[in-house]
Amino acid sequence: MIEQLLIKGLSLGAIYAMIAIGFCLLWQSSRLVNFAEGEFVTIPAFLMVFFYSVLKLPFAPAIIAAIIVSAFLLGFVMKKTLVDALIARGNTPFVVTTIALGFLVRDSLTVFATPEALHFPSMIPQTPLQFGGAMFSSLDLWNIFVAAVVIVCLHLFIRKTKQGKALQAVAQNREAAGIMGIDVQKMILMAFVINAVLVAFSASLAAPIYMVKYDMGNELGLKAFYAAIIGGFNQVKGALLGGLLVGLIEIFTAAYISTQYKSGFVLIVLIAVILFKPEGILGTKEQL
Amino acid sequence: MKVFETRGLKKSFQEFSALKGVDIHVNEGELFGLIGPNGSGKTTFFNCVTGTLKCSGGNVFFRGKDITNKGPDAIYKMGIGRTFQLIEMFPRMTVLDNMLLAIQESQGSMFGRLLTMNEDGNVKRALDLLGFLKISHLRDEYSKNLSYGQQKLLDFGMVLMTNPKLILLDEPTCGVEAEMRQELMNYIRDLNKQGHTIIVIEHNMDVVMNLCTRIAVLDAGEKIAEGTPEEIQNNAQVIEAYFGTEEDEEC
Amino acid sequence: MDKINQGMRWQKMVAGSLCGLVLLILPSVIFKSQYFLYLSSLACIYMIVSCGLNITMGYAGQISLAQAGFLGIGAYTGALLGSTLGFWVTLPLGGLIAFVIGLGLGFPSLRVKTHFLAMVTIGFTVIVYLVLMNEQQWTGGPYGIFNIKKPSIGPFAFTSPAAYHIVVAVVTFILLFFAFWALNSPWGRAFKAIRENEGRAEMLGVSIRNYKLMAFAIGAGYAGVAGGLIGPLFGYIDPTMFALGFSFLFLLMVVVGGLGRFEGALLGAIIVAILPETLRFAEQYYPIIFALAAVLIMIFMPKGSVSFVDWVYKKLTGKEELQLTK
Amino acid sequence: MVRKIWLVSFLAIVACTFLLSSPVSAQQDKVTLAIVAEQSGGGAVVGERWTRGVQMAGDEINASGGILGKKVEFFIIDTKTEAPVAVAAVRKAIASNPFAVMGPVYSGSSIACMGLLAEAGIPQFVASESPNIATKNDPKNPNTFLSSLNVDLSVQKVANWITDVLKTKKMAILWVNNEFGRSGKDALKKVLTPKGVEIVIDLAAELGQSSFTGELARVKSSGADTLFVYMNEEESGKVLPQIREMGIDKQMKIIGETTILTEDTLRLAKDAANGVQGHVGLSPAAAPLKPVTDKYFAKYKEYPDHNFYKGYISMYVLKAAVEDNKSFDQQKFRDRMKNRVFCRKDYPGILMDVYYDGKGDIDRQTFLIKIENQKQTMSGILQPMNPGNFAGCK
Repeated sequence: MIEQLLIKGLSLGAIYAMIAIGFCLLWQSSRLVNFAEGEFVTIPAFLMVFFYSVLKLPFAPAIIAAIIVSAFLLGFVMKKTLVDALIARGNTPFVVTTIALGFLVRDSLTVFATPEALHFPSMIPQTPLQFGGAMFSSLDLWNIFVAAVVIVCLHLFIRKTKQGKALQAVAQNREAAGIMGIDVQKMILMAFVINAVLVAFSASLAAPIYMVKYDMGNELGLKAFYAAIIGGFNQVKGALLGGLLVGLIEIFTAAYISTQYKSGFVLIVLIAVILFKPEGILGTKEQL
Repeated sequence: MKVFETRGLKKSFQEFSALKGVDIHVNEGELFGLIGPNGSGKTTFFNCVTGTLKCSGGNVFFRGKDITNKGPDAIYKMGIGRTFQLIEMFPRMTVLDNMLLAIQESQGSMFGRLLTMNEDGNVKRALDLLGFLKISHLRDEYSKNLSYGQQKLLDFGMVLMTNPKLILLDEPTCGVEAEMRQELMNYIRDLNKQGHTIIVIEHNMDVVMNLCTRIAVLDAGEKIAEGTPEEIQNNAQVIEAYFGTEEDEEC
Repeated sequence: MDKINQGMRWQKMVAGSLCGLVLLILPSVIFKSQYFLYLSSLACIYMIVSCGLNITMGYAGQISLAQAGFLGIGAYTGALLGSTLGFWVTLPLGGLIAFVIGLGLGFPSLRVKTHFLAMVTIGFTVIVYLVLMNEQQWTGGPYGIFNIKKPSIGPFAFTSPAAYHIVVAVVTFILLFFAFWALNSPWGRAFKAIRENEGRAEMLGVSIRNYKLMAFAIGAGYAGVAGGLIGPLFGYIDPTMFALGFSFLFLLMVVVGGLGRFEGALLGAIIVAILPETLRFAEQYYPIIFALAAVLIMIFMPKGSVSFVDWVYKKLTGKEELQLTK
Repeated sequence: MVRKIWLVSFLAIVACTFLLSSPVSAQQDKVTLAIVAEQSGGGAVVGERWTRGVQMAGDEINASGGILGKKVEFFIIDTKTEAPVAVAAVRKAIASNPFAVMGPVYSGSSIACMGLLAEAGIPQFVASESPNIATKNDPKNPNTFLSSLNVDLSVQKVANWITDVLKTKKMAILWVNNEFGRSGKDALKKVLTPKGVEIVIDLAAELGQSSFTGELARVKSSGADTLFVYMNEEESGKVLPQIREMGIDKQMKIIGETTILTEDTLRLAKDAANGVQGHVGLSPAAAPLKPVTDKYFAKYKEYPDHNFYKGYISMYVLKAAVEDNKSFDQQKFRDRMKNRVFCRKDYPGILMDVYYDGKGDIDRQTFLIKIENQKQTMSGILQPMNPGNFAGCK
């Protein structure tokens, strides 16, 4: 039973981790927290359904198209409109605005698209696999694999490329980076685009499990947020750890502690982290 | 009698140390000057003393009590008031509200304040002070609409509201018109005569030399000299530290 | 001069209060339809919540998403203890319990950053919801609690919607009056100072933590009292009425109305409770319009829709702002 | 200050005028019915189906001359799937003084507003299957009528099938943590335990939950021979593929009630739903409902769910009772609805014989369904609880 829970927990955690990493990148580059992150997952999911089921594109092009469009909408447009308008006023107005934005996305989708849950096929065929006592599907390994590839690529990008290093510099000290000649605005734009791509990937992984629905992002966004805080808001590796932890906690709580209070347990962990180690498990203290 | 004293006060920001163990003591009723070139750590010294910054080492004593690293609100209520070099105001509050805020927390209990309807005493005191500072016509103006000099005066007025035992003035005359400056100096002297102990950071040498009874000089976070104005003026180390920075009159 | 001002201040206060009370009670007299009476009562309840939240958020600058949880605590206090203790005891009791829990929740979490506080309060709301849902033996679980009685004084029962609206209106009036009083007392000045320049306020002796804690707890207490009014209004409560979504709604309510403006929060409550009715033609689009308006208001009108009222006021009277609080 | 007061009063008056300008007036030759249902929010889909059912029956009735010569006129009010909004919606409906209120679907909303309607004396048909509705009705004068068997009665009917046909000894229950799931779980426990079925484990799922690994791992190791899934369509659709993935369907029988057998569940679960069996009150697979099913399919290009039939049949029940009384008197209507059987041979529109007891509860034939090739197929009929009540319909 434990290996079953582990594999499933990691598969779920991989999705959370990708979204949580998006959170962290936004925070690092712009010191903003996006409360509409869940809806940022819903939008690419609906785009995929739109391209695949409505426009009848083949599967792979549909997903690629959805990723490109969401990178444009959630990265570029978002940066040029909301972020540019609000960043000077600090985090709180942005938090409130993104809460409103979340409502806007959900309500628009119910009215203009559909309030129903939609089925969406997975990227690879779902074949049942067995490992010891654990029975799972190829999809779980695929989730872990995709998340690992995306995260490794991101890591290499941040550590090895010039752009990535500039992003790191901005994360450490925005003013100093600006003085050093780094175009901070461009870095923020880049972070938003990367975030959009990350959530689009996680949407493609989440859609077969979560079903495409206007409120699918509620749970995903919250869980990813928990993950980012538990792991550490200012560390990509923290968000990764947090995501996996949240996935595992969720499944192990349901299996061993209580099904009725399963969403409460992760919150207790979260509140404990906030109160006793606000920087998160792997996070570093920030000098603000 | 020492009313205020620091022993080995240290403050460092990561690798940079702004204060490297400063010992200063001020006697009751003194008008003490603190000078030094730009970046020598004068304002950092004030910030550490008033609790705005956490000290990295050393101690601060006020009337015999160790107040090191106490909260700024507690230190204020113990009777240390200060003004600021760079303006720190409540931009969308009226001048009168700024003044009243300066005193309300030092009176009564928190819940008592909730039930306060009558603040006439404070209002009267605030208006008197504003009158003296010649800005009483601005009482209902938002403080953000005041000129720099007027804000400076308001800042000065606010520190006087509570009648603090020890007043820290950070460049009080900087940016104030020349005729007002003379009056301010007189008022500072009057305050001092009334029994207030005052520490002044000043750029303007004339002001310090005329005003203060004793002066300490900071340079790069260290006290390099201390004494009467005459002693300081003739101190070779001080002259060296100030050499070439004299023309920098801006604040 | 100041003596005269003092006298006028009292006069103004009494006149303004009477006016407010009459306005709040007015629907009981003019509306016959129980639907409009219900809307009026709901608007009053929302006003209580948003007025409290405005103190927490608009004045002390903390994002709280715990409002739905506190509302639930107040409502269940009323529903569970109402039959033994009576409405008049449980109403303030619910507020008091929420206030105390607010203190307990705020005390450790106010030192963390804004968005962390938002998370702690989200967590709180979710946990309250889970408890209400799962502790069926006490709370009735998802079945909720039925037949919540409307209050009575002696032989006179406030059973008709019009009579109950009077109760709601009077409670609303008392709470708004207290908030108005507090915001005009030195507390209001301290709240404002914290919002404008926290560091400087602290250097003037303002105990940031105490004031923020009080602001948070007052917001909680207000939501608790509002919860106590909800039960008798619907005659029924269940946990879904206190789900997290409502916390978000309350937050937007204050933002759309006008953060940090006493009258702004009230306007926000009215917009949320009543405007959907006047925009009947847009029925299904209303939530979209509201959310879009909230986004646009945050960007272009940071002071909220009350700044539109200011604009009208300026056109009418030539004065800068319609400001009820200092 | 005086100006401020003027301004505030002015704004208040403007607001009031807005409010006062909306009553709907009823016309003489028409009878008004209010449809109070979930048009948006989480229940939008089922609410929509219920509304379609009521309206389709209404259109048919109008085409054949109306009720007692009066045309039926509907107005629809949205509950947004929130109980408080439902209460508001019903208050709004009462203001227009309809003959009856049709809806809502969700139990919480239904229960929240039934008191108001009883006070106003306006009869109500609900799509909810909560056992609490009948108990909340005035025992002497029920005002709220169900349109399908309540959960307790359904479970009693299905219990014999579970013990006798499925031969279940140990059962696991997976229920969604809302009014629907919890009442189902409670009823199952209450009814099956005395019959010697051991409920080895019962696990709650959250509304809209997506990953069921933890719960299913426990089900798997519980040693149960039957898993009863008592969840809404969305959760059922999500859980079935996961049940299959973990091989639980090979280990035990997967059964359920109504929701797990609907088209919406099938649409999400695809072939993972194959082999699921269960009990439904009304389903497209049921033979007697076929004509309406076809009509619905022709119009909307999808198969209806039980809520559609409930709405459709309720309209015809209403018509039958009113025509029996030969008047639109609401008190007479309530009296007529007590302990009364409506036979299909007398009123073809009701599709199946139906009995209303003295508390607003309903009794009739129900169906056993099995999912094969992603289609619902009828595998049996369960006779009414008290066949004696239907003697007149033979």
